[in-house]
Amino acid sequence: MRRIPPTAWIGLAIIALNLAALLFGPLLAPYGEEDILGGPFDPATALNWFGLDQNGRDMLSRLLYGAQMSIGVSLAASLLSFSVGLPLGFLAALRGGWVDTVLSRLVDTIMCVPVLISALVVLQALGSSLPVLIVTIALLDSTRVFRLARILGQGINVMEYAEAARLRGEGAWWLIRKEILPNAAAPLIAEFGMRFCFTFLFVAGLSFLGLGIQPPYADWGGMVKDNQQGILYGLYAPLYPAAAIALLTIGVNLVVDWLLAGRTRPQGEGR
Amino acid sequence: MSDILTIRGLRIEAPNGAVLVHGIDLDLKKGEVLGLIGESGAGKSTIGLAAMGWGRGGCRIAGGTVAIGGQEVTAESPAGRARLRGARIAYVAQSAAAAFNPALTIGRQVLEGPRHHRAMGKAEARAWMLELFRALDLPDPDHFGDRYPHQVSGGQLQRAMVAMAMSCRPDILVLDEPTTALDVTTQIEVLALLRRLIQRYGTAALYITHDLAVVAQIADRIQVLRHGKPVELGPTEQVLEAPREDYTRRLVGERQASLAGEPRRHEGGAELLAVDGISAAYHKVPVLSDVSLSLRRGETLAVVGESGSGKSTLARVITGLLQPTAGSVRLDGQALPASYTARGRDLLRRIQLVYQLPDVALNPRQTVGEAIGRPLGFYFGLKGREQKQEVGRLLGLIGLDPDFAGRLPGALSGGQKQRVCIARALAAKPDLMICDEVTSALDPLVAEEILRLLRRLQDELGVAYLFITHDLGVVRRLADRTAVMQRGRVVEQGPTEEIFTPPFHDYTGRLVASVPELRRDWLDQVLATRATA
Amino acid sequence: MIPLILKRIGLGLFTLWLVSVLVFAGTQLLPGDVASAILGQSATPEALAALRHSLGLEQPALVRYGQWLWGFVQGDLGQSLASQQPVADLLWPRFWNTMFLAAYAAVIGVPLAVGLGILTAVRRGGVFDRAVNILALGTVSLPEYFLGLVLILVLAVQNPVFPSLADVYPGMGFAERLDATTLPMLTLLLVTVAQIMRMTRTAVLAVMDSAYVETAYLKGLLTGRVVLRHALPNAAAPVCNVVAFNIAYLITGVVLVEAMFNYNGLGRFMVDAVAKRDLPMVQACAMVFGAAYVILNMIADIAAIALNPRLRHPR
Amino acid sequence: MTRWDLPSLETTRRGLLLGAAGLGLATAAGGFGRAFAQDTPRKGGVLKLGMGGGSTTDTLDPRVMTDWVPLNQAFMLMNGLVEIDRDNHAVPELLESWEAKPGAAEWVFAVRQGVTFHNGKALTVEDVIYSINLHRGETSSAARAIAQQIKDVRKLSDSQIAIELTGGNADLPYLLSDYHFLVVPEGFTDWSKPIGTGPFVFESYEPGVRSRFTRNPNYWKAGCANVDAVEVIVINDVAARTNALMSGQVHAINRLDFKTVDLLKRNPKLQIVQSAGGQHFTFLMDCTKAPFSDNNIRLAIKHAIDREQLLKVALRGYGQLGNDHPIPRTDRFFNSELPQRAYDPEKAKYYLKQAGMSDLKVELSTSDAAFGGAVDAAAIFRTAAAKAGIDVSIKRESPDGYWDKVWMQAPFCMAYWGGRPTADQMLSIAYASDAKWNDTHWKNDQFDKLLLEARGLLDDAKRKEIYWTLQEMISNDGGAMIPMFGDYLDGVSTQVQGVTPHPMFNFMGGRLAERVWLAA
Repeated sequence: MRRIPPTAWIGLAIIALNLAALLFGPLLAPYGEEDILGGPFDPATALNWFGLDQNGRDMLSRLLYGAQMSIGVSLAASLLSFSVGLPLGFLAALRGGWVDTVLSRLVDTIMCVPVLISALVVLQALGSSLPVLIVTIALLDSTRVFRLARILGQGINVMEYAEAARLRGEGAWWLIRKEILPNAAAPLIAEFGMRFCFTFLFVAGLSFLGLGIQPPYADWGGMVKDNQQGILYGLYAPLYPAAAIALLTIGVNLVVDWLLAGRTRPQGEGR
Repeated sequence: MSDILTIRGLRIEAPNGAVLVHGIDLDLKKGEVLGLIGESGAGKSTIGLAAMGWGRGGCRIAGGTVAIGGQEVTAESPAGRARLRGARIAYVAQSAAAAFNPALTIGRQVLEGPRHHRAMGKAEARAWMLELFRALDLPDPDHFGDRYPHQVSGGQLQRAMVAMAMSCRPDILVLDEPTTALDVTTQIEVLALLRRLIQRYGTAALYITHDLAVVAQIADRIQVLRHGKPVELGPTEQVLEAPREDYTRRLVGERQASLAGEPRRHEGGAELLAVDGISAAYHKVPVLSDVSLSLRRGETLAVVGESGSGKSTLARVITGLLQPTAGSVRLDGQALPASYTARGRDLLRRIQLVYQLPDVALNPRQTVGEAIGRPLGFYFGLKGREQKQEVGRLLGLIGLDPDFAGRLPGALSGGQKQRVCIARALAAKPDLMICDEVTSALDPLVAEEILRLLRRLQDELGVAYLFITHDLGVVRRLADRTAVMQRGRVVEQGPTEEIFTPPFHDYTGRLVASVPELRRDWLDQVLATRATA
Repeated sequence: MIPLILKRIGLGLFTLWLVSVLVFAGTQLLPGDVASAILGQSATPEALAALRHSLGLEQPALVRYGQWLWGFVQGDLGQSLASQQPVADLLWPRFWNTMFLAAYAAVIGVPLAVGLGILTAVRRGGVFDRAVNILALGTVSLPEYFLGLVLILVLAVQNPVFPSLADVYPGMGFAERLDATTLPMLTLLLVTVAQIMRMTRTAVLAVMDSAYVETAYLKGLLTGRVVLRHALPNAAAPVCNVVAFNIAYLITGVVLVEAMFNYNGLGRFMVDAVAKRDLPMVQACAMVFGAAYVILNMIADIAAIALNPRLRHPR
Repeated sequence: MTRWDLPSLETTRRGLLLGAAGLGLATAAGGFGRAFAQDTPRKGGVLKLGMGGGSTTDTLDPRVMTDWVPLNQAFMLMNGLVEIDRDNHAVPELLESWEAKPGAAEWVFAVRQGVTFHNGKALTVEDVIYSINLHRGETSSAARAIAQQIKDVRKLSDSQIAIELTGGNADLPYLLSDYHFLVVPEGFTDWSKPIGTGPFVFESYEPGVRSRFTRNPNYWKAGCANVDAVEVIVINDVAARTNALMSGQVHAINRLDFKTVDLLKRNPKLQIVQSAGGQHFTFLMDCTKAPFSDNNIRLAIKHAIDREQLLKVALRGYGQLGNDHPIPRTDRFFNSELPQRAYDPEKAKYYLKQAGMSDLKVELSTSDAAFGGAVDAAAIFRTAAAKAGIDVSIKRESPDGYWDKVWMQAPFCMAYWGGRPTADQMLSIAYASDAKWNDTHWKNDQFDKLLLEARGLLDDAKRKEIYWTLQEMISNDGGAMIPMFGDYLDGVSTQVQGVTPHPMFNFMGGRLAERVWLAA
């Protein structure tokens, strides 16, 4: 494995920190997610390191609970998006012909309607409960994953070793698992990082519009929106969730840049 | 004649610290041509570029000095070195197609050098360019400059590259395998033009190549290199006729064998493969027309021709990767479905294909053991220990240590990777192995070993070869029968011995005549005969 | 090259038609019957039936789709359910507002980003390159609305340089309109410049590793000229795609910025329309956004074809 | 600490409460901040108002208009019949004077003379009658419940009209002060460009976005319509609204965020106008839909809310406790002996058992359109209700179109009510069985009978006794949980002079634009 540069170490550390918040957030939180402890925007004290939010709840606890919501939803959505987009993308690359045309046209059309608008229509139609939120974002996002997987797949499929396997009579599933996936791993992991960041900011954006995660559950995007008044008076309240969002996104981007370092094009396309 | 280029104790390191060149001394007199000979990894190109103060891919000059006409390049600032490049010393790359910027006209790129170095006025530079175009026999010289690189042929582009290098009347030319990427027939023309140009303008040159016969025609002296260290230096005749070092002797010996080589005869064996009336096309552009040939069990049929002759396309039709527009292919009398997807698993097993570039023929993420083991499992259901044992046997068969099974392709050399590809093909116990230019990407000595291996395997296993190549030396040493192809047609086919003894079919004749021989005056002789014919 | 472009335009129109089908089907998904949405509480069964008939809601979906599409093509976008006004009167003024903001950000952002992208590529690994990249990484990672918030604090509240409210109205002076939309523009700028810059840099670097760039160096040219004369013409195609993608974001992803600066754009208006289940309005907005998206991608592809030397000068 | 010094919020708020109590104003707690300079009004300048409470579906049709923005815009263009002043008294506007025949069933009103409409037409008695009749008979007007009492409106002479009621009502003038009773020329119907006698003339109007009206040169009210033009910009997002005020882009904004008012006060360029009054925030249970049809459930929920905590955290103390009925403490008929309902999870569980349930799950629809901080208030209610075994899931609705799509349609949602001058008006507009805005769908014949009876009585003592029972009925059986009354909080730049609090609505009862003027 290449020598890991310091920036990537920082990135990995940030991701680890956030994963810990995701898994053990609620356990670490000093107070309940909804416990009202004092007046709105009360400043930081020994008991409440980050002070109170707009409803007088402990900011640190809500950040930790919020981690589960914000990261959890985005992670679930990204994973689902990849598990849908990848196989379809590779299949389109391998099969070509009408499978490829139909899928590509469908994806192009869906990508034409901006993600936010489609998400809105679906969320309004089915209500913005968590499962609906995750599935909607995942399906919309899988269109982008499909596109990358298709390009990667085509790049690798044209390589001699893939042709040799096809000449042997290997089935599509074996080709995907053994020939394409191992070689597409690094760019795909990088793409997963980027898609996670996009989804993460998208969920936060939805909450900002009041359509994402419903109160009183904490999610970082919603917390920035609820506390944004504070910034005009020099209060820190909105800075904590915003910093949390930025930190995680920067962390992931650092790792992504490292993974893509040097390789400007997906592996194999350089022929 | 004073030295135009003096290199003392040159040391070059790669970005990861590996040393590519270990202290080289080199002198080049004005107007002299020095040949740099060696296999890949010998550091030939690195030295050539170092003479211009340039490190490719982050390599840097770690020690020693380079001086051009007394001016020390290594002491100059980057800007100072840039002023020298193109003006005093110029570079001609191996692949002109990649070296020309596709977005600009050829003329503009040729004139860029003189205008940048303000070597001459606009009109004068243009006139000099036209003179060069005429000297290099380029068609319609006045308008050739207005064309874009992808609008001219490979040979013409290579000559345009030479014109670009000469545009500032440099003192030294660094020629980095200038004719290797060309077909044999065009190679002669470029070589002849290059030699005349150098002699006429008294430009010194470093001629970098791995082909002794080519360098013999143009170099005054030859420096043999291996792994970044000098092996032998001497006048061309001495190095060719009486090499002092053992490594040089092997190089010369191998080139000698490829020219001579006693043909083989294979007797008997039922007809295995029958191709008749095959025509094929890519995007409606015809590539093969009415090709017919046959191959018997255990026999080797060579299909030889220049690039664009359709020989690789024929291989794709036989393997079913490309559907022909007409004709049929029969294996053991049984007609093969046009597309490989329609062929049964056993039919697919019996024909195996080995590719030209070993680097991309093996999945970088699969170990050698997996690559060879998969066909065993897939065709014969060999699993686990049995499969491991058979893989070991096959590795031994191709002369590699069984513990190679655990390695990834990345850790192997070009030759070793090609051996693994052959083992993978053999694992399927095929009746026919199609070898598509399997040696042309390898160094001469390594190629020699692969050919010897293939001959031994045929004797032991009786597998038939369909050998596709443009290298006549290979054909002489391996093929029982040969088919010569030109622009999609089989112009001649028959026992190799007959094909390669006069009287020649005119195209075959020209092919044979274009293969440089290991004597200094070969080119002069060919030009003389061509002038009279 | 022309046939290629025509083919691309054809493909674009076909995709646009597919978008209309997707949009129509999508909005049928929205629960709540159109008629009851109009009548509200005082909906008696007979009134509902009468209204449904007058709106032609009982006809099969295909017919209704046909009528809607035919209307759309002729510019008749139908009647807004919520405000009983023609959709077109409500939609187009807001559409031009959104276009104005997108153009304002693009005109400044794109040249800046492409310039920065090239500079950082040329000075790869230098201090300038690293500094700009870290800054870009920062802005890309922050949500738009937080960036907007900081801009309001610094440039509107603490030192009132620009208005925090992007209040635009018809007949407003051009300079006045520029001033009013400066803060939202800056917010969009921060996000898109970072994106375009990073991708331009990657595209230029990819070209810098090619053989003809090395040839240019070996001809004695210096980095600046090599990049401008040799690298850029070949990096232009991928850069076009990146720019088109980001401009499309400018038009459609701007809902958050519109909400924050109370800007009367189409994005925010559509969000409300969806909330109010104002079907004709939702359909019209989605079609307009879709069309903008398709046209932009088409322009990018055509630019890429035009800039690709091999296609421009066929053999 | 940061360079923005952060005094603990606790101290400043406590100081405020003392200040207000000190004033002891009976009807309206005085606002404070910079003392209001009472020098003479100055003409000129363009007044820019940033208002929350507008939607793209707004209309200026007096019969249908709801919410703050249309109300203020209507008052800019048209005048009402009777006006309520800052001390909650009915004062004449287009009706110059009035007198009641004995029994208060017949009234004679004098119509102000010499007033002209924007189109130059003089105000006549026929215009007034036409305007009143807009709300009578088969009409979807919100004021129909009030206008039902009017049996007949007759022209007596060119300057007088007679109004005959179905039954005596001493408060008729207060009734006619309802903001729906605006005067337009006879036969007028084009509500997209209303013509009135108001202080400003229509120039441009885009529903839910902005409007601009210019001064009416011959406006009949003295000392009013001082600014050259008034622009209303609709900013529903409280943060954007506050930013606009703080960056000086608008002169005044309504509906301040309770949570940051104390911080806003520290800004020397601003003055906070606080008006205590009839505004109350309600949790509406639709009595016709299960499970709220069972009063046990309603009582369980009424006991599951911590009113003290809500007042302290949501309103930061800017308000009073509510006792689940709409009559404010400042109203003379306020039932002071009705025990104040307190947070009692055990009692809530008891009522749940009465209703045959051990725990309850309900969905509460809310949005910041209901009232500033409504969503946060819902979250606070949720935590309290959880302890009483009631799981309240919150459904956040989009602010735009809240009043069309959610209010009076969702089984359990939140809303606000502005103040009403009289108890009778408040009760008849929202709690009478056939009231159009009966947002709890609560039907009680006994209540309707008593309401009518009280209306006709002239003897205050007897009316008080009835109103007290009515309040008790709503509190114990009604569908509205009213935990708190909230003060109106407006933020106004010091550039704006002549601003005073008002008990009825924010922005000086909706007539701010008419009264204020801009300092030099």
